[in-house]
Amino acid sequence: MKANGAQADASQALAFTAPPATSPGTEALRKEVREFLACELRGRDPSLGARSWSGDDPSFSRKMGARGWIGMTWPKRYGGHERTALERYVVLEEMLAAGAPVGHHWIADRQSGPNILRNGTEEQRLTILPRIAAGECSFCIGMSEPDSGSDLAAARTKARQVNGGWLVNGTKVWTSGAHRADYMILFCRTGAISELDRHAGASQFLVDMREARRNGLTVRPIIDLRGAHHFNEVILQDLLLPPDALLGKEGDGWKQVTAELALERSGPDRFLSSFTLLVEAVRALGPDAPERAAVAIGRLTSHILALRRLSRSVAGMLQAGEDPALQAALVKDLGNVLEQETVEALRLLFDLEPSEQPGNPPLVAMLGHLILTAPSFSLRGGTREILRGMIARGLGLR
Amino acid sequence: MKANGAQADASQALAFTAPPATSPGTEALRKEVREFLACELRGRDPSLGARSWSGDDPSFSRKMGARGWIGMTWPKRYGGHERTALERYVVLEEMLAAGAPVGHHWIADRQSGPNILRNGTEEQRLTILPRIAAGECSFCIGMSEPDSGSDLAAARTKARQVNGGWLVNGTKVWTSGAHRADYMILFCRTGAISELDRHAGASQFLVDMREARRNGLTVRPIIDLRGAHHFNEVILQDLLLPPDALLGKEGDGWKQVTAELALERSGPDRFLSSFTLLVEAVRALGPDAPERAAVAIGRLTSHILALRRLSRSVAGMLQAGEDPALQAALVKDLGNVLEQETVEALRLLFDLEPSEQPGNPPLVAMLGHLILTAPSFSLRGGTREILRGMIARGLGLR
Amino acid sequence: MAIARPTGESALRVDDGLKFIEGTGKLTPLFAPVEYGIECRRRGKSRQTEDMDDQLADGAERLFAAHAGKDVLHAAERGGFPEGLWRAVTEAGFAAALLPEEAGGFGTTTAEAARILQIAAAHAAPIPLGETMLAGWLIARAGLPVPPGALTLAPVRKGDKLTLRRLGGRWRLSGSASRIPWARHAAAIAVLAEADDEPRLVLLRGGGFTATPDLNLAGEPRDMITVDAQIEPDDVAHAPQGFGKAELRAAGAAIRTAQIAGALSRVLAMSAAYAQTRVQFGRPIAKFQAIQQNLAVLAGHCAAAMAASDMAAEALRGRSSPFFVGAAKARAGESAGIAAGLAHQLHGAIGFTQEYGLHHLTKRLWSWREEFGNEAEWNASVGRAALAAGPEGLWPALTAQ
Amino acid sequence: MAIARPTGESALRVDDGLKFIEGTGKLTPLFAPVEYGIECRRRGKSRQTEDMDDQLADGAERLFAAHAGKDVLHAAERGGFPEGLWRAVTEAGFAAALLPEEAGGFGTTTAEAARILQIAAAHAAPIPLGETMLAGWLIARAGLPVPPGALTLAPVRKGDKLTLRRLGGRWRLSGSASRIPWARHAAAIAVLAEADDEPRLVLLRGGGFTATPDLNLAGEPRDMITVDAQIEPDDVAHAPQGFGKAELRAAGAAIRTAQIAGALSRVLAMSAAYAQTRVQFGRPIAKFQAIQQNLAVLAGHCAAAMAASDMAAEALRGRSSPFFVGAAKARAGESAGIAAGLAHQLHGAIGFTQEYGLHHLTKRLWSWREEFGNEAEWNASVGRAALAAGPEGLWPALTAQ
Repeated sequence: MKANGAQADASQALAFTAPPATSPGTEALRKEVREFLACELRGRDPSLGARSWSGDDPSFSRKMGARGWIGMTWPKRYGGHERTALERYVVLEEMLAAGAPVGHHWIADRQSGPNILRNGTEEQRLTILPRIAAGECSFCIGMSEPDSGSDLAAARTKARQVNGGWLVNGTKVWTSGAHRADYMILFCRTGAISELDRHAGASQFLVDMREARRNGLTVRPIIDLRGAHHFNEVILQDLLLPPDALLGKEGDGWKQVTAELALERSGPDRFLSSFTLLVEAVRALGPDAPERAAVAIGRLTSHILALRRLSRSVAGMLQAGEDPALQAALVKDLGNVLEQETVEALRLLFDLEPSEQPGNPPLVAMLGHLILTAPSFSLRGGTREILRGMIARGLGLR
Repeated sequence: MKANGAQADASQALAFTAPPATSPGTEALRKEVREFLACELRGRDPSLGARSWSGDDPSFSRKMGARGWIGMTWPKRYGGHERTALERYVVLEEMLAAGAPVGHHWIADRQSGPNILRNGTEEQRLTILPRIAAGECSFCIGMSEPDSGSDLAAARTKARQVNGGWLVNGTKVWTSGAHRADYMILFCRTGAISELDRHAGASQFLVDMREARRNGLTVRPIIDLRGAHHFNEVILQDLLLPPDALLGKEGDGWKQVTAELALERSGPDRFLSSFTLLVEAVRALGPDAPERAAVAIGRLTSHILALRRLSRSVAGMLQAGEDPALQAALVKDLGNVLEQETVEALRLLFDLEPSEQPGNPPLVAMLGHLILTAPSFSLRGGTREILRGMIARGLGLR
Repeated sequence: MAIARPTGESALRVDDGLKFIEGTGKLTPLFAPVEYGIECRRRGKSRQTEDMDDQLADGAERLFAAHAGKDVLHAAERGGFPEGLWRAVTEAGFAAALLPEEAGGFGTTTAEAARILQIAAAHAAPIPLGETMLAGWLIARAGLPVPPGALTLAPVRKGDKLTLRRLGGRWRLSGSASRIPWARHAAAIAVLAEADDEPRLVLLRGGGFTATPDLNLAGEPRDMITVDAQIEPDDVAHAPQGFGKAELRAAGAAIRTAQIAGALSRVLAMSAAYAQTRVQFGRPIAKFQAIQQNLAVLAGHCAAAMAASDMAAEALRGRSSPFFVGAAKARAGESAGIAAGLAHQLHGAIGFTQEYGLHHLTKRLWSWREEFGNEAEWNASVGRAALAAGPEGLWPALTAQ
Repeated sequence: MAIARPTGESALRVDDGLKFIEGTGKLTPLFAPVEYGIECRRRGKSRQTEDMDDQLADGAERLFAAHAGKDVLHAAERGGFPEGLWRAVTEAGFAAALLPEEAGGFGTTTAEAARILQIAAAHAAPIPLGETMLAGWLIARAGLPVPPGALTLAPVRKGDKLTLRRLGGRWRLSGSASRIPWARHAAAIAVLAEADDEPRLVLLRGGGFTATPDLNLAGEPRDMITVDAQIEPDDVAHAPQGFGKAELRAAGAAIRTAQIAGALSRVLAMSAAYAQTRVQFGRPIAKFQAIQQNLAVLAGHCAAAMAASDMAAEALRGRSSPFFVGAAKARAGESAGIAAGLAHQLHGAIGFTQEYGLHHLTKRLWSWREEFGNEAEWNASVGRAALAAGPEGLWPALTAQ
């Protein structure tokens, strides 16, 4: 998106480069993934596809790890496979398009692993990254707190350096998967609160959940509106972390978490969460659907195509070592709008009453699931308002 | 809209009462207006209907005046007809639905006349109101200034009391119809600027445009994006106004202008500006249009029906002496969205290229006209953002 | 009562719809603390009448506040039926709000019944109030005695039908019908049955059907019923004049429209209140312009839905065409989805928890907008009528009510 | 060259579309200050190539800045043709950007041609650049010599047709076609004519048609042409292989998509700049969160349109299905309307004045989104293809390019 003339500067910050070209190699990989999925997902209840990357299946993750499809771009010495960002992108989008249950390793592969790779000690890398790449190690994100959602700098959880490590006190909330995760990356204060620099004095820690649960960390379930347990409250009461739990540099927490959030927002999981519903709708409508349906399906398809191009461009920029945080925010915002519009547009093509109750057809169940979850897509990983504020800053407005 | 329980207060400010019931009297009036319109608009180029209440035709206004359909609710001693707000509403909506050229008297009937009736001296009332009611007197609104659009309190035009009256200096802009109007109601400063009360020290004046043009007032056309002349810049250079030009009390300008704006926003002209296009689309589609068209037409129809009910409710509240400024803002905002969506929804039902050039069919011309003008509907009479801010204040947020 | 065939699915007419306030005289108070007679209610929309409405509304508000609290809603989501709430609602006469006096009703207007439904919905009251009102009305209109207890209607889905056959001097009702609201808790179901000659209204009593449980998104029962039962002759009547499947769908749509409007008003109130409480970046989020603008949009949708609800109630009362009911359901249904989305966006994560009450309302909005016809269905029907009215007839059609 | 019948209107294939970079060797510089050969361009999307792109873009940017100023735009709106601008564009080789080398082209890629069109559109350049590019390409592909001067295409509207008949050894073209872009200023029109046997490409030279003036909303000529002319045999050829009316419509849609993207990028830049300048309530409106949020939405639409433009250019280059071109036009067309509305909302009254330049862009957006098919038309076509692909074929279809 190159703007022209004297007014160009504002939008240059939001320029997208051309996405990396596909190659016989990427397309062969795509074929391989499709064959894997055809085999692995054979006979599965199709309505499970609506769970997208929230679907958790450790054995599926282990199989993906065995194929070399987790930690794909990481160095081989850490269990990675030194493949390109575009190759990784191919695997991700194929998984999402099929609604594969990738939730067990998703966070670790997307952001925790790269964070450790970038900021961790050699020992942290060697200990953890190979286990992630094998699909055997899941992560949760210890960021939000009761009074600190969008306003991450308001976090009050505090780690104090003591003999033998760090003593942590505070409460994290909305921690997805904390009850199942092997590790949490904890964002908290290690220095004094400064009104001059709200981002100073924060650090990240690598928390071994099994150890920590014996040591002052309590996980309390928060039941969601579907009656399901994904969220947790995580209470840290005099939790003693070993000295080597520190991830990266003390005081660099804000910088590290910002980079992590850019990764959290950058992938195709931010526009493909409702894709399986589109597939199911196409199945239900058939080729002779009325014109109204064709227009609606075509519109969603056109939007997906444009977004996929932008999303692959972000992947290319990551590969080239650029910092596409703004572009990722923009794609996530557009993508979340599309994911939500997909649900709203498709429901109007059918006379049905959505329900997740057993016994209903896949389309009814998937609509039910997505109607209840899609409103969260523009909250998780950065709210719509926060993302748009970032974009506005990129345009020079703030 | 009655909210419930402890949280009720916020939305009570936005409660709508039931609209006044129709009666045989109102429906007889409706019939009378329809017969008048059937006769008066016979053979007219239908595409002119897209101009809605911007269409200017002094002779049409005089005919309406002769029928008693201007200043309908005003006392008879000022040329009015002492009819109800609902009766006036019937005439307004019938005119708008037919796309009748009511622009010549519209502003005077909607806000300038009521302002004079409420705040004017007996002499001002007796001089001007009967002429308005006869359809022989048109008004323009001297509010906006180059640095004062949404932020009316930033107005810098100043009237200084001198021997023989008021000496006015300043510049008004975007003054629709100033080149044709008989009068302008001028909003300007008469007191010192106070940072404590930005609304203090303002007044309104009744400016006889013919007199004023000889006396320091210059009207400069501003050509719009259609190449048409509606807007003007009005330059006031040592304009001497007589003492009795003051409208209402000195220093009450803000209060008066706020009430005037509530009237400006309260009528069916805020949701029916695109209605004639819907009629033309129905004509072009015919009864056997495809389902996609039926759904689109039905949606616009459903929205109009709900809005009409809310709009009639505002008319009823005005009649009852209540202050529906917030309700009017809400209806205008909903109405402007609908007017704009009407254009966008209907264009997608046809394969045509909109054009206002002579020789094109009415639908093509009307679409052309409305595509170019509808974006202004959410600016004129208070921008979308300003209206929504008012509503938020009504909800107790500000 | 003259009986006529229904005019077919496409001709949605509820011509001599829900208007029955023919009697006079004093009535049992509708809700104990509220004392008023029918006379003052008849004079139309005078200021006095509005005060009466307010009294009725206040009473309903107090009742639901007392009996439809958090625990009741959570218990209902887990599958229980709120007996206490239902008893209170029945004792207050709300369930009989649409019954003619001779059938035990109180001469309530459709507008008042809609108001009660709005308030019940604002509390997410997990009871078949609208269904019982409507089924009772239908049963009474058909000349059958209205049984006590919770009632519901069948069929409600377009494809479903229940067939009534005469076998000798006896009747047999058979078939199945899906998504029947509250069937498992219903004392009886008002079935609009297909018969050989003309549609019949069957009072299908508990025990005459089996209910296979299903739910809507809010956990309200929407069961599949299966019937193969002998029906007593006293429980069969001609369907009310001009009342067929299409009319049933429209009447159901009117009920859901009122419920949507009520739930939305509470969603708005909760959202405005939460915005003033929740602090981020050092101030209540209500102070952020983006939040303000979104709440203003939410308020607009709430107002539009409320207008739609009034329009639907009015259409049911008079001789108006169901054109207006369909438009109302479509308009309110559209607002339901948009407003629910805005409210969740504003609330953030807390809104997705079981604990916080917002979801009781939004899940109902997401369910109700589909039930008895979604926006596309009703807009198509309204649009078809608008196109049939033609360029000259469109405006007259819009202004007919 | 093998000739085949077009595959019919519904099968939108531009299979061996706009790709013709077959030659090698040094080329005349495309724009005087920019010196580069075709070799480096062939290596694909290397960093070096992107630098080349930037050089080309900078040159184009300078050219249009110098020759498509305010006065030129206003004069064009009043009916004049900007001879100076057109001369500069022709001399820079832009008009020949899609021509094969043997026809006087420079081996430009479709992506580079799209880039030039974007920049021209960002300046609202009132010239038939896209039309001349495309008509020239079509004429050359058919094996006819490309005449100098402004070119355009016909027919462009679905219902219109121009009929070619052989009379003895001669040809006669007759009929009329509406909304022909820039017809009054065209040296020749590439006519895709209906003939008895198969579609023919006719080079209809100036003098062979009359143009009845009409305009689009931006004042760009969209004339009705009337033809009843004898055509020299040298000006008739078989239509390029597989290129029928549907392919012409898709190619035109690709041109308009690039233009929409270019105009949108400038609308965004102008809006961001204006928000920082305009003061209300004591501060630049850029500081208001509502403005910021709207500008972010505008930026999203701009990015989406740019992606759509790239997708369309890529689709024309390769063997891809016009599925992608249609999706691109639909996506960009949707953004055009939304973004134009947001920009005007942000600008307020000033944006509606003739004097301020925004309208030159927005009126083009409002016109271009309809030309060569609006969102509904292309979405229907894309949707039909998606439905035909079916549940198993949809994702493979999306990932084919």
